[in-house]
Formats: sequence, C-alpha cells, structure tokens
Amino acid sequence: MGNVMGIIRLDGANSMLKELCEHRPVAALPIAGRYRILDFAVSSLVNSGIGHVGVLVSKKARPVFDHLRSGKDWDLARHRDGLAYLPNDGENGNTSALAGLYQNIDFVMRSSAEYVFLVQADTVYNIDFRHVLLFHQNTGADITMVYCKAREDLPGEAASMQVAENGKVTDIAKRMTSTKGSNDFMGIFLMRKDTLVKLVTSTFERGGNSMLVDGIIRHMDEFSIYGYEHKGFSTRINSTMAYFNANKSILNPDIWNELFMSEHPIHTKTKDAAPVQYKNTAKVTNSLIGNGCEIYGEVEDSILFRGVRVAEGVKIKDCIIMEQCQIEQYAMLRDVICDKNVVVSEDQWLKGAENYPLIIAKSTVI
Amino acid sequence: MGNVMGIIRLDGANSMLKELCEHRPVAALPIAGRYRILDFAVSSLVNSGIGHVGVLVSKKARPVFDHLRSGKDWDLARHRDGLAYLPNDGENGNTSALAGLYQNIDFVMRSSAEYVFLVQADTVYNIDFRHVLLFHQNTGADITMVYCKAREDLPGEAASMQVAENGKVTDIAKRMTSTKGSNDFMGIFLMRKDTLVKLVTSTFERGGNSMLVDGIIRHMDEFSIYGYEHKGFSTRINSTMAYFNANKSILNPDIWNELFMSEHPIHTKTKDAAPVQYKNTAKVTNSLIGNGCEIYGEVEDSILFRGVRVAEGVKIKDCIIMEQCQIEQYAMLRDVICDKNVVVSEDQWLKGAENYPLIIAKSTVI
Amino acid sequence: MSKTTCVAMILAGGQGSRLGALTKKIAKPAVPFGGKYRIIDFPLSNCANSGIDKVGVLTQYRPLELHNYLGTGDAWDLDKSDGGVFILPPYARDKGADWYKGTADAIYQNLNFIDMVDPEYVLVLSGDHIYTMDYAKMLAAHRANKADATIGVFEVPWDEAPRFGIMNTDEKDGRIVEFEEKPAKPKSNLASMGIYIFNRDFLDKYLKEDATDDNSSHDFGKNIIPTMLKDKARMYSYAFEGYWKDVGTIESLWQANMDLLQDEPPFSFTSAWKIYSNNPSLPPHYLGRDAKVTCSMLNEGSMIMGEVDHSVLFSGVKIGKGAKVTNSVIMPFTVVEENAVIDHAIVAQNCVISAGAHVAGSEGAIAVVPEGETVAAEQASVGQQVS
Amino acid sequence: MSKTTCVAMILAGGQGSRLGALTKKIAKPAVPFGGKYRIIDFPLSNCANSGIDKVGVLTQYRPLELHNYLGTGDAWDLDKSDGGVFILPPYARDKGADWYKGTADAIYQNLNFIDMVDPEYVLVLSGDHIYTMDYAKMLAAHRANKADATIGVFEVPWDEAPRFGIMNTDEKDGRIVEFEEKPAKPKSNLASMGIYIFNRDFLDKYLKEDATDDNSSHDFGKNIIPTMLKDKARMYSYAFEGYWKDVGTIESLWQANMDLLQDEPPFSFTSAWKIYSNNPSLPPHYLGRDAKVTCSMLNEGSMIMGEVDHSVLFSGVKIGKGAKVTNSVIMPFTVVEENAVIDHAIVAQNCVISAGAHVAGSEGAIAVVPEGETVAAEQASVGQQVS
Repeated sequence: MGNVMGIIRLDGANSMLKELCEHRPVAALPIAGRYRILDFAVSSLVNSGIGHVGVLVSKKARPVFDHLRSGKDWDLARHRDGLAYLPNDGENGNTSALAGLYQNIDFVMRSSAEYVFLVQADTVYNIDFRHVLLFHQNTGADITMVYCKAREDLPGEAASMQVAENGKVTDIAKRMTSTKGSNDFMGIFLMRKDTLVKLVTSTFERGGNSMLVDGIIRHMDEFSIYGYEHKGFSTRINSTMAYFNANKSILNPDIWNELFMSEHPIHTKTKDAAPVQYKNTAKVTNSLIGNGCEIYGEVEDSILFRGVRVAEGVKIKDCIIMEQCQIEQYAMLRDVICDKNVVVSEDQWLKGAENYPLIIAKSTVI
Repeated sequence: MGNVMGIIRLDGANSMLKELCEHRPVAALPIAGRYRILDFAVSSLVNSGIGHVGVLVSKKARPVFDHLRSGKDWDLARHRDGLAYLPNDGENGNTSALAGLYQNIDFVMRSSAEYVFLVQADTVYNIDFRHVLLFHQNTGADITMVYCKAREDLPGEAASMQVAENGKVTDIAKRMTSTKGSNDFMGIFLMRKDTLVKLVTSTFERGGNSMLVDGIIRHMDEFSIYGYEHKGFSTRINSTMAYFNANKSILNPDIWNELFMSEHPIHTKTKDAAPVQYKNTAKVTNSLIGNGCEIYGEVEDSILFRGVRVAEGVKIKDCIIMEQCQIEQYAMLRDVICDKNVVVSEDQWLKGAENYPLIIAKSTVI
Repeated sequence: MSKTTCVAMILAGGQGSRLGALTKKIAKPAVPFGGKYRIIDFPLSNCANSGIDKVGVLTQYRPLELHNYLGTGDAWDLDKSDGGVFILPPYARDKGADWYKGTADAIYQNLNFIDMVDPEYVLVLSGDHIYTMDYAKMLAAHRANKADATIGVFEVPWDEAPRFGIMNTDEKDGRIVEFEEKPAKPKSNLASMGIYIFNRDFLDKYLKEDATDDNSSHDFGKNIIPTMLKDKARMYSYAFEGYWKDVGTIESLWQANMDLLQDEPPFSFTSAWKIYSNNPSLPPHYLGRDAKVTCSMLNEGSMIMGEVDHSVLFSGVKIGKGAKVTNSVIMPFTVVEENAVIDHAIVAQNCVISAGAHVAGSEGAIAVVPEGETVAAEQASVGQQVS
Repeated sequence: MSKTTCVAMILAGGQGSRLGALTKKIAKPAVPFGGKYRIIDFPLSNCANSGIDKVGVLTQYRPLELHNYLGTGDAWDLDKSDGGVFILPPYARDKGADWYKGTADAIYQNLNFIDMVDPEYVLVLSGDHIYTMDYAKMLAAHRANKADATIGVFEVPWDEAPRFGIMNTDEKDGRIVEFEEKPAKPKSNLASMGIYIFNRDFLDKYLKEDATDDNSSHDFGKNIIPTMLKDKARMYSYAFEGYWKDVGTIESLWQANMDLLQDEPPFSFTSAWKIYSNNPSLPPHYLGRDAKVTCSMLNEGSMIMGEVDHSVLFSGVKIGKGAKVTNSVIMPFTVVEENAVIDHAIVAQNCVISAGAHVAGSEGAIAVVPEGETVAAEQASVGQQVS
C-alpha cells in the first residue's frame, strides 16, 4: 500500500483514566504486559504495508518519543517516508488534534499518498487495513469509519453509529456511555488525502475543534460515509474500568492468540529483557508474565509487565502490575493497578474492588 | 566516548535574523548550500564518538523533525541511546531552553553518561569534542565553556568571556555586539551530569530563565569555570549579516576544506539529488553549487542550494539561493538571499546592499 | 514486515573483464557511473521504487568491497530488520565451492536463499544495465496474464536485432512463441533485456532439471528459456519503453556517461523515480575564480580551478588551475593537477594526473587510467590503456 | 562514523558436529541458549557493550541462516551505515575455494576484510563460549602493557588444567613466558579462553608466514601462539573472573542451561551488561489455570497449560494440559501435547511431542529431539538421540 499514509492521533478520552494518564497520553498507556496502546494502531498500519506514518505530537509527549524513538522497531526508520513527528505549537492555546492537523496540513499535502488513515491510538485491535481500503474503494465512500459492536455496557465516551444494511452511515451520536451491541466508532477514518485536507481546513477555519463533531456530525449530508465493521476483538480504552477489563480480556487464550499470534504480530519497543525466572516457590495461574520478571510468590488472574519482582509469600490476584514494580515479601494485592516503579513493602495489604480497582501512582512506595 | 551525552538546544538569538527565522529556529536555517546549522553541532558530537544525543524540542520544530528524522543520517537511529527528542510543554508559558531542560531532567539523570555537552546549535564549526573533554579533565573544571576569537566587529548578541592565562574564566558579559578579538562564547558547555542537573534545577526553581545569565553569570564564584579556545573556523549566526558573511566565508577554499573535507565530515539529511548539470551557456566562478542544480546562466561569488534552476541569461552575484528556487531567464540578482522555493520571474532585477542583503521570503513569486 | 511477494536476484556478474582496468579492484556492479552512482544503484533503486524489499546480489568477485558499498542497504531503504540486501558469492559447500557456471547456475546455487525468503515470484535482473523501470507494473502484467514467465523486451533498430536475443510474440497478447539467440534473419525487433519474472515453483523445477544436464551451459538465454518454450509454458513479453543501455564495455560505459550530457538527458534524475546511492558526506562542490565548466555534470566535494567541458566528474575530484578536461569521465577523488590535459578518457578513482601531463584517447579508443595510478607528465599517452 | 580502532573476528566454527542433531539445520553459533538467546549473542553483545562496532563472523556452514538471524545487526546496534556485522564464509577465489583449514587460516583468508576496516587491533573470539566480558578493559590492558598480543585467561581447578591450553606467566606483570597445550603436568592453572588481542601488523606478519608453512595446522593454539612466544614477542595474559562455559557438546550445552536455574544464577541478565538478541514480536507468555511452573526460565509467546520444573523454555512453546517437562530445554515453537512427559532432554525448534509421548534421557545421556521432528506417543525413548 505505497499510496496510503497513516496519521496517528495521541489524544483520547482520558478524563476517566485518572492517575493513569496524569503523565502520559492514553496512547502511551502500558497494556498487556509489554505494549503501549499505540502499538496496536502503529503495528496494524505497518503490517498492512503502510510505511509512512505521521504522529501528531500532543502535550506530555515524552513517553511517546521514548517509546517510538526512531521508529526502528516498526521498520519505520527510513530515508524516505517512515515515521514523522508532527508538532503542535498550540497557537492561541489550541492544542486539539484538529489544530495539530491544520498546522501540519502541508505535510499531508506534500505526501505522495492518495489515501490517509487517520487513527486515534486509544483502542486495542489487530486489523488488516488492506481490507478497509478495499471496502472503501468498493463502496465509493468519501469517508469510511471503522466500528465494532460494543461487547458490554460501560461508561466512557463513545461515538455510536447508525449503519444501514448497505454499510451507509446514517447517524452518529457522541455519548458518555457505551451500550452492549451498539456500533462503537473505533477512531479510524479512511479517506482520500484531498478529502482530509478539505475537511481539516474548512472545519478548523470555521472555528471547529473536533474532527468528528464539527467536521463530520455537523455535515453528515455533505459526505457519503460508510461504516466498516471490524469483527475481531476490539476495545476502546476510555476509562479505568475499560482499561482494567481490556487487560483481563487478554487472559482469554483465544483473544491472546487473535491479537498477538497471527501472521501480523504487534510490534513494540524492544527492551532485551531476560526470560522470566520462576523460582521453586512460584505459583502462577491464568496470568500473563512479561520478560525480566523474577517470581517467588503467587500470582493469579493477573498481568505482570517487564521486570516485576514478586517476592516469597506474596499473593497477587486480579491485578495489573506495571514495569519494574517490586512486591516485597508477604504483601497481598487484589484488584490493584500498580503503575511503573511502584514498591509495595513487606506485609502490606492492598485491595480495590472488582469494579473499582485501586490505582497506585507511578513510583509510589507503599 | 561512551560515557558522554550531548544535548542540543535549538534556540538562538534570532531577533536579528528577520524573515529567515520566521518559520524555523536558527538551528534549522539552511547554510553552505546543503546543510542546516545544527548539522555542525550534531556531526561534531557524533564524530567525537558521542552516540547519545537529546534534542530540546522548541516551537516551530517541524523543520527540525523533517531534517533529523530518525537520526539515521548521523547513525543515531539506535536501539540504545541514539537520538531522543525532549519535548517542552511550555508549562506556565515558559518555553525557554532552561524550562525544557528542567522538564526533561529525569531523562538526563537516567542516562548512564558521566559528562554532558550542552550545545546551542546556532554556530558553524567542526570540533573534535574529545579534545574539549581532555581539557576539562586536565583542568579539573566544574564547567568548561568553549569560545573563539571574534573575527570581526559585528552587531548581534554575544557573550564575551575574560579568560586568564591558565584558562580560568574570570568574567562573562552579554552584549548586543561582538568586537574583533574578543573571546566569544560558542554556546558549548561541558560539565559532569550531576553538575548540570544541579545547575538546571537550582536555577529554574529559583525563577531563572537563562542557563548562562541566571545559572552561571550570577553565580560565577560557585563554580570553577574554564574556557577552551577553539582555534579553527567558527562563526555564530545571530544576525542576517552574520548569516550572509558566514556563507561567503565558506567560499574560501581553506575554510571549505577545514569544515568539510577533514577526516570528520559534516553529515546532513541525504536527499539523493543528482549531480549538478552545467549547460553550454553556464558561467560559474567562486561559488558553491549544491547537487540537483541545473545551470544555464552566470553565477559569481554565490551559494546555490540543492535543486536551484538558473535559466539562460541570468546573472547572480553575491547571493544565497536556497533549495528549489527558480531564477528565470535574464533575471539579475545581487546581494540577495532567496529562501526556499522562491521564483524570480523573467527579466526581474533584484538588488540589496553588500551590508544589507535583500531577503526574499520562502515560496515568494517575484 | 509483511510476507515477501517477489524477491529480486541481481546477477552482478563476474569480473567484468570487458571493463578491463576499471574492474581491477572492484566488481563490475560497483563501477561508478553518471557522476555519483554505481552501476548497481540502478537495479537496486528500481527495486526500492517498485516496492521490492528483498534483494539477492549474486557476485563471484570481490564480494567484500560490494558489501562495504551496500552496507546495510540503508541508502536504498532496504535495511529491514530481517535483512534487505543479501550478497551471495559462491561459498564453500560439502564438496568445496564452484564458480557460478552460468546465469542459471548462479540462481540454482542460491535456491536455498529463495527458499528462505519464500516468495511467490522471482525477478531475475542483470547488474550491468542502466535504465529506470517499474518492476511492479511488469509483475502486475505477469499476474494478469497468468504467466509462468514474463520477459522484459524493448524494440531495437532492425539492423541491430541480430546482436540480441529476439522474442517472436503473438501480436495480440504478447505471448512469446519463439526465442532466437542472435538470429541472422530476425523475425521481430523485440530484444530481451535480461529481465525475467518467474513463478517461483516453475523456476525451481526448471533450474533443478537444468542442473543435472551436463550438456547445458546453465544460461537463461541459451538453455532455460528455450526449454521452457519447448514445453509450451505460458511465457509473455513485457515491453519497456525508455532509455536502456548495456555498459559492459569501456566504449559503452563512456558513451552512456556522455548520453547524460545531452540537452535533453535520456532520463531525469530529478523525477520522483529517484536513483539512490550510498554517498559520502561531502559539501557542495566549489568552482574557483578561474573555473570554466560547460556541458558537464559535477558532484559534491569537488574543487574546480580549471576548465571542464563535456565531461562527467564524480565526487571529491580536484581540477587544478589551467587544467583542461574534455569529453571525459573522472571518477571519485582523482586529482588532475595544474595544466594537465585530459580528453576522451575514463580516469578511475584515486588517480593523480600530474601537472602538465596529457591523457588523450579518441572516440572508439577511449583512454583509461586504472584506479590509483599516477600519470607523470612525461608519460603522455593515447588510446586504450595508461598505466 | 569514526575510524575503527579494533575489529572483532568471531570464529563461528564449523558444523559443530559435536552438537549433533542440533546443528543439522543451523550453524553452531545460531544454536539457541538460555531461553531466548543464540550462542553468538554473547560475543556479539560483548562487542556492542565494549564499543566495538565492526565484527566479522567467520563461518563455514549455512551462512545464509546466520545472515538471516543477524539481519542488519540492528539488534546489537551494529547496523552502522558503513556496515557493522559481516558474515565471512569461505568464498570462491581465483583458484576455487577452500574450507578454512584452521582458526588461523580462517583469519588469514579474511585479511582483506581486516585491510578494508583498517584497525589498529584485532580481537579474535570464539563463537561457542557463554560469558560476559568487557573487551574494552582487556584492550586497555593490552595498550598499557605495550603488548604485541594479549590472551584472555581464567583459573581452572588444577585437576582440570590438563584439558586446557595453559599459560605460564610472570607473576609480577602477567607476561606470558610459556604456553603448553594440554600439559600432563601443568605448571599453572591459567587456561586460555580462546580470546586474543593482537596488534594488527604483528598478526598480519605471523598469519602470512604461517600460511606458507605446509607443516602447520594453521591453528592459533597449536601454531601461531607458540611461534610468537618463540620469537620472544611481548605477550601478556589478561585474567578474567566470572562465568565462562564452553557449550560445544550436548552435555555442556544442557549443563550451561541448567546453570541458569540456580538460586543465584552465574550471571545476571538484568544488569547493565545486557545480552541482546534478535527477537520476534511476541506477547508475554500465558500460564493457564492448571499450569505449574517452578525453578524454570520461560520466554515470550509461550502458552503453558501443564507442569514445568527445572527447565528452560524458549519463545512460542506450547505445553499442553497434563504434560510434564522436567530438567529439559525446549527450543522455540515446539509443541508438547497433552500428557506428554519430557525429562533430561533437549528438544530443538518446531518439534511436536505428541500427546502421551515420553522423551526421557538422564544425566550424562541427555535425550535430543532434532529440529522439526514429531515424536509419536508409541515412540517413547531414552538416551542420546530420538528421531
């Protein structure tokens, strides 16, 4: 797909993600024991043969620069095309993605691409974008929006789409909750480059702030919009519960296989961590364990990121433990999300609720 | 020099650079027919064996991202270390380099480097930083500042240093002009990592805005500061005249050789432009001609960047013509700086003065 | 990072003995061409521009220097994490190593490489032709025709046809009905460019059969293609229009360089179809106060104090005051000292033409100075070889 | 981008016949070790960590697979634009090609590579040792001693010394006074690690002399080092402390893997001195509801439903429900089906151990399943080779 480029938006609905997004955009939130959420979007683009990817730099961009770096881990460190950072100087205090796109519109125009995937990197999936392009070409749509059926009722910002039988989108509504079975927009637009340029400039120059609301919902009749249903696993990370549940979904071997073990792998920053060391007292079930962990204690129904140390006597259940955390002897954790570099000292007990996990902020010592 | 890192500042004194820096930081200003000013700093670091380079991202960063990209052209697209972009979110409206350093101070602290070169990329030179490090270690300085003797009287922001015979710096003063023979600071600091961290945090947290003024000049007695004299060619680009003169200096074959033909080449973004085509009517003397040019007319005492087309009958003298400009038939230009993509139409005459070149802004059609 | 559809195999040839002194120290594909390129830049750039990202370069000769030039393949954006450019010299096997016995044998000896890449199609290219071509279009035609093999052809003047391998095709659909190697009385003027696309399994079968045939000279043109045709395989021609030049001899190499100096060059280096090359980091070239340069191509890092006309100069060349270079090709980092005169010559890399020396050939007898030579003033010379 | 001070030459050996079935399809340096690594990751990572960025890998056997594993060298940050890792198989020359006749001959045949890199020092390494070492420190010692050659040594137990090449040194400054290959009555317990630093010109001279000696077996230990000593060259020992293991046999490979499972592993993979490797993109491994994993190392992409104890599992391994793996090494993408039992075994890549099958060796007679094999349930087996 040499004639297609991707543009990644780092923004997302992070008001319900609390501490987890205090120092990072949603796109940079660690997930599934090894990845950041944007890995799904970037890898899907690259695996679909798209070698030109722009990243709309937002505030709090350091974790994104740290993670993507030169783009080499995605084979995007190239002399031609490859990865490009698109800065947003926030003129007049406007730091919206639309303002960023507008500031970099010459970059889009200069590209030799014919089509653009504009992707909000806040959703977990493994899509072959080539199918979306084919669908787009077959329907003759101006704009294709990718959606999935919501898997459960959950609070969190969602755009739900009415899609006719022939795929035509007849209505779009933004709500603060998602209902099981509704057609939830996955934050993926596909359109011709000139359509995008027109949409961005005309919306921004008329005071618009949101591509979806001001550009599309308010002008539904001006475009022929089609919806492409992604039938595979997909979940948008727009609240702490969505994040918690998404991680636990991946403990289902079928979903683990679908997302990660297909012929299209999800790439991420390589860290050269050693294999996991299970010691003689280890007892681990129904869990994902990232490399570099050292495990003496018990872990159940949980996800451990790279380099976590679980000491003897520890019991961890229904938890997400991010990189480089240390859980010391006889600590017990249940329904807890530990951000990076947390230390839980000896004998500490921590417990959240199944529908309200306790979040321990980055680098806290408890 | 595995234990040394570099940090590049993109800011500079651009108030006297007018149109040339309207859309770019000084560091990204094109120079010498092929380069951007930051190439001198980045190449000097890399050629001195420094493979870990942070770039403090400023406003108007797109030309810098476009130019450095993954860092591959400097062999800085690496899995470990390599090029890192350090964003500045401008909290409280503070977008100074010091604020940027402060925001990214954990990046500096986490590095395994022992020493840091902090370099303001607004100066032309080709330095072996290994000699500076040796000097620093031999003098036992807390801070080493690299300076050169000013080559002429020129207006433009300059920091002039008083340096004792043993190399100790006894005084530093900032002025709006540089005097021939004065010791002009070249914007290069070398210090231990922990010294930098202390200097940045203590200065910023006490309301400071400038590393040099608030961090160093106001606390001269707290540090042992040494000056390292760079005896090779060096010129700071802090005004239009400085820019104009620097380019013309490079028409001196000795300086051309010193800067570009040593065993330490200056690297830049590769563009795969074809060799220059001289046609049968071409007449070019005392000029630098970038690849991709096509020349039918006359060029004297000038610098042409890549992809410039000089039509028949054209006369160009004492000019700087940037990338992709087109000078059409029988146009005559003298003492003119054309920014990128300028078109000068048939029969146009343009003339600035030797000490006041006419600047034609990017993409203008005249 | 996706599966490879088509692998390219560049037959980078042997020692290139017809290029004589120019290939004393480097393999033919590494010979400089056109002011900044090497011959191999053309097929490699065509591959990169056509979206082919796995390339095998088959060479028998000085693989190391070629490896050093190609590096990781990054100049052509072929440095994928799982490898882009593979240099494939004949290497020692259980029974020792053999030179490649012919073009087909070279591919045959590297079937394990093709197996590793596991493509659907194999594109076979030659390493000594100058042209720009979109192989993706040829592959699309190959697929549309449901062909077993597709051969790139171009029209040559009828009187030159007897020097080429000629394809006789069905005019309707381009299917090849007959192939004649250098026919005395050609029935068509469609010449083979030595560019083939094969279905991988199809090629595999014919190469393995050919390898067991002691009477075969293991050559695509002489053996493989005729056998395939005899078997009535679906073989199609793909017509190429544009500049195409074999640069296998001194004269043709010189001529191809001179072709670039025409008022309308045979192809544009500035179009979107760029030719990439692995360049040193050098500044724009400098023309001194007394320089006079006309009808010429010059590259970066050169310093010109004298006169240059109708010539192609590579990077880092120095032309002294009063020196005169005409109708010549001067390769990288050669120094032409004051008042030296060069005409109708190819001067290879790193030579020194001493002050006042003359190097003069003529059309049909181009003078050649081999790599690293110093030509003294008294050594004034004419014709095919100076050393 | 700066001039190369020291080039590393890794003797990646021959077919590794002592590793038998494990090297049927891959060269010895590419044999998996330690859950995610290949043997060659150790010298390569040591080079990268020591700041050596040009490495020649000398192999006689299956260079292509090794090339594919190393790619551009980017996993080790050795993908410099002018080339970092060079695979150097014996290639055809004017007189055909020869196998490397010995360790010294392998370097001798690649002197043109060393000339191209043009270093001051040559570091010669072996490709079948597991250890972490800072070569930069050894090079500093070499320079400080103004040595012609420096040899890495480590202390072995006195009773094992007769199995090694032993250095007798001047206790004051470490200068080597005598070298004995496998001495019956060792005078010292300092064994050669097969790690040499030579001044480049010095090495050049001795290799060229040795090449003309028909009586030489062209081996560093047997010929080159003794000759240098005889000439009273300045040769120094450099003492290494830490874990060092030759993994040239099935038993030693198995043992070295088991060493990693000790309560205090012989070296830390998590220290700053990282071992880099070229990894596929795989997720964290998953342990199912009935999994039981103790005293083991597991890598990414694996799915464990059964029991694993005292074992090293590589990436993408599947262990079915009820299966039991003990005291074993399971290489990438091997599937152990339900209720299969594996003990004291090395199972190579892409094998299938069928449901209910038994593979059992014992200490001193490790069972080996070669790459790609399927072991049927009825094929239960004990001892050195299963296929």
